[in-house]
Amino acid sequence: MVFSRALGLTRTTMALERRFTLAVFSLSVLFMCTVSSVLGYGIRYLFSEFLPSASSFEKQVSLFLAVIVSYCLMYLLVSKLLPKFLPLFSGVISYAAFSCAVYGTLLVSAGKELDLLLSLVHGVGAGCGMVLASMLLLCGHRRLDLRDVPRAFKGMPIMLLYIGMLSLVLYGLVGHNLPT
Amino acid sequence: MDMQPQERRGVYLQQYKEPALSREIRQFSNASAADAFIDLPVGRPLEETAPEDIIEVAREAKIVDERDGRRLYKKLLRAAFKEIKTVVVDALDDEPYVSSQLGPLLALRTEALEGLRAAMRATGAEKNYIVVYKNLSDVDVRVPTVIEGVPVERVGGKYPAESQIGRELGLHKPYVTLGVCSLIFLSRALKKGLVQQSTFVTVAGNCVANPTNLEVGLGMNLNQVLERCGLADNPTRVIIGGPMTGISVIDTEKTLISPTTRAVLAFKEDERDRHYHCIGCGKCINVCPQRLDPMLLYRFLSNRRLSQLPPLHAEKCVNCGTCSYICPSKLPLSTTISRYSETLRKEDEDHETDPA
Amino acid sequence: MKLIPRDAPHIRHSDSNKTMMGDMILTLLPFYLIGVCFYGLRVVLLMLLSAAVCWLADLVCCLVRGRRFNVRDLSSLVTGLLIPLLMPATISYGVVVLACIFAIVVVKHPFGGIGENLFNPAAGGVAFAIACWPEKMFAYPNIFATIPLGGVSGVATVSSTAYTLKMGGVPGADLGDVLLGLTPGPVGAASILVVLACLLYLAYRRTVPLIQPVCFLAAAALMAFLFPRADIGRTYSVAYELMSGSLVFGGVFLLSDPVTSPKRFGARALYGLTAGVLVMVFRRFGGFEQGVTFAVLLMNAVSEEYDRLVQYLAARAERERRAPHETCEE
Amino acid sequence: MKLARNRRLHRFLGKTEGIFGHNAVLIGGLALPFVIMTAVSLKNAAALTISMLFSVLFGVGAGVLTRKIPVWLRYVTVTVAAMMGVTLSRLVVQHLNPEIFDSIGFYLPMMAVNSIVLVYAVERTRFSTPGRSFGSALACTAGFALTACVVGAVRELLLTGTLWGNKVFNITFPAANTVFFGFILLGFLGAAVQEVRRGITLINLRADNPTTEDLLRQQEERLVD
Repeated sequence: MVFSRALGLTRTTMALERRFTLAVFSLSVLFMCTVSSVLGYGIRYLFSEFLPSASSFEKQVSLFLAVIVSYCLMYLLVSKLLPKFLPLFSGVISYAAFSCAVYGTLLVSAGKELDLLLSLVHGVGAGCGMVLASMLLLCGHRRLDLRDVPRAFKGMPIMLLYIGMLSLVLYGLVGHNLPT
Repeated sequence: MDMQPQERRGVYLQQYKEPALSREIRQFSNASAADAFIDLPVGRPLEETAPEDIIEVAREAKIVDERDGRRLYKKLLRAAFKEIKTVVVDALDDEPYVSSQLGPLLALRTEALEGLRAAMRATGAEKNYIVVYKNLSDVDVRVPTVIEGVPVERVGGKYPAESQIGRELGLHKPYVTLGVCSLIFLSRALKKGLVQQSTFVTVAGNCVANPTNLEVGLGMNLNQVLERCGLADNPTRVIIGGPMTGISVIDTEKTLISPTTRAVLAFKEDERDRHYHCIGCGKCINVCPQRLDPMLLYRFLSNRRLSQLPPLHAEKCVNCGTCSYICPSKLPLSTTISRYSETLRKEDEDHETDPA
Repeated sequence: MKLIPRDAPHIRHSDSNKTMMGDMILTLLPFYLIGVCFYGLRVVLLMLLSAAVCWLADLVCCLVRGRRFNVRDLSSLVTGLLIPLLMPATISYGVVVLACIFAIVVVKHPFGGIGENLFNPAAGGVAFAIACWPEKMFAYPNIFATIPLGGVSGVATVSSTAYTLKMGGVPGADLGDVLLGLTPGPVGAASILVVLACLLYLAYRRTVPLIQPVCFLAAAALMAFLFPRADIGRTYSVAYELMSGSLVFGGVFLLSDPVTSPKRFGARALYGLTAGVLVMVFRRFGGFEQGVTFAVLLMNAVSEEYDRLVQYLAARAERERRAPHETCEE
Repeated sequence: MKLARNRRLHRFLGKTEGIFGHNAVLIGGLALPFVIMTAVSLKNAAALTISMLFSVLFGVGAGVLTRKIPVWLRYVTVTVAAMMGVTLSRLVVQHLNPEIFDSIGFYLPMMAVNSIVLVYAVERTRFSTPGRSFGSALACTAGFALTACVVGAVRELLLTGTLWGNKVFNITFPAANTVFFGFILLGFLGAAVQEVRRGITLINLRADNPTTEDLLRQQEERLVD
């Protein structure tokens, strides 16, 4: 997902340095993907029932509701269940919620017209992929810290190159058909 | 996941102990130097000498243990105080070229054994070993398994073995490790009352014409010693001590032979094959006897990344130089790490001294 | 006499980077010899071209970065010799040049040059070439076909055994031919026997740790045995999988690059095993018939994690059985 | 050290913060997916820029207006407003090129959740004045536009040899619109930007160093005294 569609690559994803932040981030992304994919399926179902004449763009926009709803849901859950972590969670959560990964997952499953179970599976899979990707990025961070990278490439550029190589590998796995 | 956790790590070094070892030991000292004597009743048989007298003789004779440069009588006193059971005679020249302990042990074995008995009487120990190096493949003389009833233990072949004696013999504290030469001088002192005025030195290296073990008078400079054995070529580096841990000399005129000088080596090598970058072959990691990670340590230290240095236990470094030896990129690994570990130790001492 | 003080130790091991890289080059040259026998002099031209391009690119990058260029550093030459061996003999010169430039300028130097590169440059360059010109990369000439030095438009090309396996078909090539490398394929995929001989030499010279390629091959063979892709016998599947394409070659020469592989014994074993499994996964599900380079790149990305894991486990084991090992210097 | 010029330089750098200084995409790593996936031609880049502009304007506006309510709700309001902006921008974009939506696809609605909006509309508006937050957001958008256009132009040139639809020269490099190519291109662009910025500062610092003639003159004066 990240390496093939470059979704969900934000500064937070890049700058994940501590394992705990990574854990929180990945957990919330997973949650968001799962819940919002279900909600998204509901919204698509409503559309197909009541106004099938809607253009794809309107559908896509309305899918955004799912993101918002599930975000509020997660926020309330966190604030109810473990309020003392809230200050620590809140920043990460919002980035996780409104990163392109979640919404992109929704849109992809909408484009593929998946049914409920499939879209759920797709959401969970996308979340797991996101987690894996951020773990890869984390170990990339760790290793690149030690290298004496040229001055110009320090920071973001070398991370971009690193991700570029990984996506080259993924391209080798996917093959000729370019994902867009 | 480590495959051989118990096995000692290190490197097998080519031992260039020949021909120095098989030649007989020559005396070499200033003609002016006259033998000094101690004013104590000496020459009595060992059975009638009290342990205190032996220690007293050792002190008067100013005998220094060549292993660690400490006074023999102090070691004996502490050993007697701690009522140790075992005396380990260290004839373990684990560094290449150096044979200034094994040579005297084989040549002057009677004196060495007398010294050993005296030391045992002084400390009240029952058991005793003589420790020699196992990896002596290219030595012409054969080392016996028993020397006058004293068992000769062979310590495993990988360098460094010096610091691993106790582990190899499976000994437990307390035991005392004494150098052969100091025992020889002890026996001389007890017999003739001689003060230690010389020490055994191996003179070798690829620039030395005929390498030998010399008994060199203290206070002579390296030039005399090297010329005594003849220089085939003028060396690029002259070392006192072993080739792995020795100190390279700046001025051979002003450097004098001390009781702890065990070897004088003169080398000439080409410096061109240097200045590589670490290629991360991981050889240093697999040879470090302390199971450190020299590659990572060096990378951190050379990049000045001390702030984010993970716990790599640099203070455990014994400065054996194995990592630098094996490194195909010829990096100064051991020097960098040992400097850093020195600073660490200093900091610890400071913390201990001022707890405020 | 007056001397310059030097750091201990005063004797060094005879191996150096130069000798290690020299061994690599020495073991790579026989493949070119075989290539000349099979495909004619064009192979030599490819070799010279790519070696020269890599060396020059390395030189230029060093100068741009303001590093002093070490002439004894042969690693770029090794990269340059590796790249054409993973390509068909009919590959156009432009592809080789671009692959070499990508390998040095993108994969090697931005990460810090020799010793610091996270990814194997040769694997990166070849993967780039495959991703950009798959149709050129997988069209192999017949053995003993006469290939002109210049344009190769007229040369009839066929698909390799690996492609047949990828399509799930039964490879028609005789097993003996495959064993001797007498089937169309990359220049370097000459004969598994030659590769293994080179591996033994490298292991004897301690340039390559033997454990890593062995685990790699074992895992690949196991995968081939468990999940044969074509409906041929399991043992035949193993034979064809291992001998087709550049699997063994990549496992020996790309995977065991000291810079990008883990350092500890156990880590190397695990690394090899995972890489072997991964290669077969890439071959089966991947988009291309040749999965070694991609698998190697992916493994390079995580090699240090293996080291960390092994170190952690070793430390824990050490903590569990803590024996009094301190020597007594009273 | 002439402080006046220094101050001028820093004012300039501060103004262009987000364009050269800390380019939002190249150094900040914001809104990467759009540049990498959809900026395969100059027209796409233009479309991206327009919709990005709209979404940022609306988002920051919403952020400025709803400064009082708790943060976690502001994320919602801001993104909703940004979505409105994107919806409006759609009207403009389709004048650009009708079939552009096929190439951009669902990345256009996704503009609403891009991280530039999140960062600049939610975080930066919290403690700074509306004017400054608008300014920084616009500068950041300009940086995005610049990067997108450069990447789009390069990829279009390599891909079809055309620029804004008209032929420049005929080469075809099919791999130019793959993801890894985008990443690597961005990496090198980022390196170039960092190097340029460093060069500017370095020149500015070096400019005041005394030349050898100055040193000699000073010496002579000292001798004369």
